[in-house]
Amino acid sequence: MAILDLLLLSILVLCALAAVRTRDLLGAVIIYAAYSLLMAIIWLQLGSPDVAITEAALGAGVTTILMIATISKTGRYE
Amino acid sequence: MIYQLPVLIVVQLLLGSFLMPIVGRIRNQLIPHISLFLMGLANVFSIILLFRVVREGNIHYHLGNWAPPWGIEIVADLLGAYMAVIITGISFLVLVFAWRDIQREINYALRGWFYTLVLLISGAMVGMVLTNDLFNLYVMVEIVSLCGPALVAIRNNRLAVEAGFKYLVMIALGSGPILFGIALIYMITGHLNMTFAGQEVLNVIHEYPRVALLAQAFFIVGFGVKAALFPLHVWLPDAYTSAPSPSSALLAGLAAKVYIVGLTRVLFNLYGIDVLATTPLFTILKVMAVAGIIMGSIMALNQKDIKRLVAYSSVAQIGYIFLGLSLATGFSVTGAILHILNHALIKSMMFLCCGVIIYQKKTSNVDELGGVGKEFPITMICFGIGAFAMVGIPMLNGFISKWYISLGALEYGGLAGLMYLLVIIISSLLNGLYYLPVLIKAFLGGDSQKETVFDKAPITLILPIVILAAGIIILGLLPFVPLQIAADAAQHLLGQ
Amino acid sequence: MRMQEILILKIVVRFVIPFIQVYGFYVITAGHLSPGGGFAGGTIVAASMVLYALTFDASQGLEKLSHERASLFESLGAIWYVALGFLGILVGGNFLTNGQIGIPLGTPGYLISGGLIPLLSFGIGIKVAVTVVSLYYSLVEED
Amino acid sequence: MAEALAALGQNYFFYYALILFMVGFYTTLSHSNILKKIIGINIMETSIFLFFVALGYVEGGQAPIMGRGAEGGPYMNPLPSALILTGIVVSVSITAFALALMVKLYHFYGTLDADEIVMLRGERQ
Repeated sequence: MAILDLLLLSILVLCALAAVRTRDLLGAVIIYAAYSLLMAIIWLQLGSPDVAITEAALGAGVTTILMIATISKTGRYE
Repeated sequence: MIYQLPVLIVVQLLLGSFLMPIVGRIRNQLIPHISLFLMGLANVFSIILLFRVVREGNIHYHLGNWAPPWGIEIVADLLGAYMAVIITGISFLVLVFAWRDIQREINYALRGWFYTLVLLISGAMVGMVLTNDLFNLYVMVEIVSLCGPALVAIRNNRLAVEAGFKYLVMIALGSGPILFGIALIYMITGHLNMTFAGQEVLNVIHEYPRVALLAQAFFIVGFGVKAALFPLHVWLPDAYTSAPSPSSALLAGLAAKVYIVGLTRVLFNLYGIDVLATTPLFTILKVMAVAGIIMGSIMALNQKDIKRLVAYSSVAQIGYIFLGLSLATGFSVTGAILHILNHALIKSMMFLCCGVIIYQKKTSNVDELGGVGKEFPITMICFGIGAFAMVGIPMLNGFISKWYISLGALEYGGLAGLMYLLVIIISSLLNGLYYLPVLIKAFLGGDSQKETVFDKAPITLILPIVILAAGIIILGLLPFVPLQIAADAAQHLLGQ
Repeated sequence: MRMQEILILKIVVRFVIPFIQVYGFYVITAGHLSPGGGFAGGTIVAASMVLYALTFDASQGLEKLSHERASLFESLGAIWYVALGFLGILVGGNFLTNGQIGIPLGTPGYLISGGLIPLLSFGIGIKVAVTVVSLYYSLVEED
Repeated sequence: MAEALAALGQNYFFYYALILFMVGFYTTLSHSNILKKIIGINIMETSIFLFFVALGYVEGGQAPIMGRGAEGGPYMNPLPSALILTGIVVSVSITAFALALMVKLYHFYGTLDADEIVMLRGERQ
């Protein structure tokens, strides 16, 4: 399992860096949603399904919805 | 019934804040009345609680009958009950002031929310000073932190929204380290209850000295950002300047202080004074506090906006409180706890005075305030009392706490103690330097033909200011009761 | 082509929304038995309503849940929680006392168990669902 | 050295959490775009949650869910997950509030660049 964990964590860090570096804000938000989903999977691995389901609903769901709503009102590019 | 008081104060304020939108649907005009009533009730309750705690000792309250270390424990000790009285009392006066003032400063649609936020923030502040559970502390800190920017941005103009956003980002940056610190403490001790974790820290600190140190650093940075400790204060001037005056009074007078109380509790309860004295962080805290005292005063010197001037002086005064705490002698901690009360009174009063001036003159530029002392004598006399108390003129309350912090510096001893004393004296002079021009301009400047008229401001604006000014004078002449409480609380913190 | 004109999307969304909502309510009511609870379930219910507003029109969604009604429900959810907490004080215990207040504790593992906890998650679920939806509306609203 | 490597092998969650914390903190401080700042705050907070949840991890344990009838065996520590639920709620409220303020800022200043906003603010004062 350690290898899977390490792989997930590495992709997680890559996602975080990509979300931060991307110039396209919409892209950044989508990458952030992927980051949240990965985080939810990691939490499932760590034996807290409670946190995982909440993160999947909130981090990947609501935060993304609200961010995209904000982008639709403001600008898409930096 | 008295046993239930600690939780009752918090819950009734939170309940009140949730009730306000419903009340607003039924009858909008009822919102100020009901929130004033709830706040007054909370104030009465906290005074009863303080009496009870002084007479018979701490109240330990277990939420949901779950005994610690598993359940959440609320402990009403001297420091907590004392802070609860300050918080509810000043919030009550601010609400009285807000009755008329926010009609000028806040849009009609947002007025109900102001009361919701004030009730919520005071409930959370009381919860924060009473709780003995680390994670509960974090939740309360977050509620206060979220209400703060909201109280700034509620003015809904470009400056306020920008200041509120900056405030929010800084404060969110502060909450990360706090949570990290709690996680580290939980990692090494396995407890979240501060009493139990504190006992455990002493056992494990030799095993994990670096983790304990890291947690301490995280706590200082996190709470320091929120309390505007000097190099981390960058959000403060804009936030306090662009907020509506009642919000500034509440944030400067209370919110900054409860974070300091939170930090005090965490540091002193978890580590104890013996451990703290051996780590280098107290030295860093002292340096930051001294820098804040000097730099805050210097930056206040050339401010043209009266609210900005008062805001920068806050940075210096928060430095005093931190200095008193980090010297960690009996006198200095007493002085710091007393200064929390005194500065809360003075700073809220001065922001409310600024509010009256802005209400009447519609300007906050110091240069345009020539002769306001003749137009609004009561307001400006109160402002002068506040300024003199801040400088530390004897017979006013600011003097007592500065005196005690200075005594603490002497007790600390050595060359360093003398240097801290020197810093306090220099900063008092600087305080005089930036307040006096305002007062001189207000009372002697302007056109001399202007007749003296009495303040035409509504009574609800003047009354809270006069009460606070009276408090400043009374506590300056008869400081015995709060002094005794502060001394006992300090002794308890230092574990003597 | 604007999103509001896609027929397939509209029909599929109409079909999907009830399932999402049922799942949301399941997560709320089974919060004390399985992962989830008031917060996650409330969010899932809210997501279904946001989906409705996205596919059809925000104004159509606003008709169903105006800001006043939303703030009413938000307050009611929070007050429900606090009132249940007060029950503990009324029976002589502490705030949020669970066992003694007369709600049956039931057998662990079955739906009716846990005393206060399902009731509390119900209040949280309502509050969260309404709050998230009204947040969405207040963000996309033209002013 | 070998000990350090062994410790690293056991605690890799903590190290990754620290890396993510730094990424988030640095982004929030240094990036001028407001939405990126908000994403940075979120990354920072999730990293702490990861750290907290990893604290409750028990080797070979099962998820702390009580089924019908008692089951033996080690469980994960449920306390961190219970706390993190609250933490996630707080972080989402911060995000939502920051986004609402961001829309307001765009309305008032017409840009999402924090540096530009500070400049515009300075001009008006």
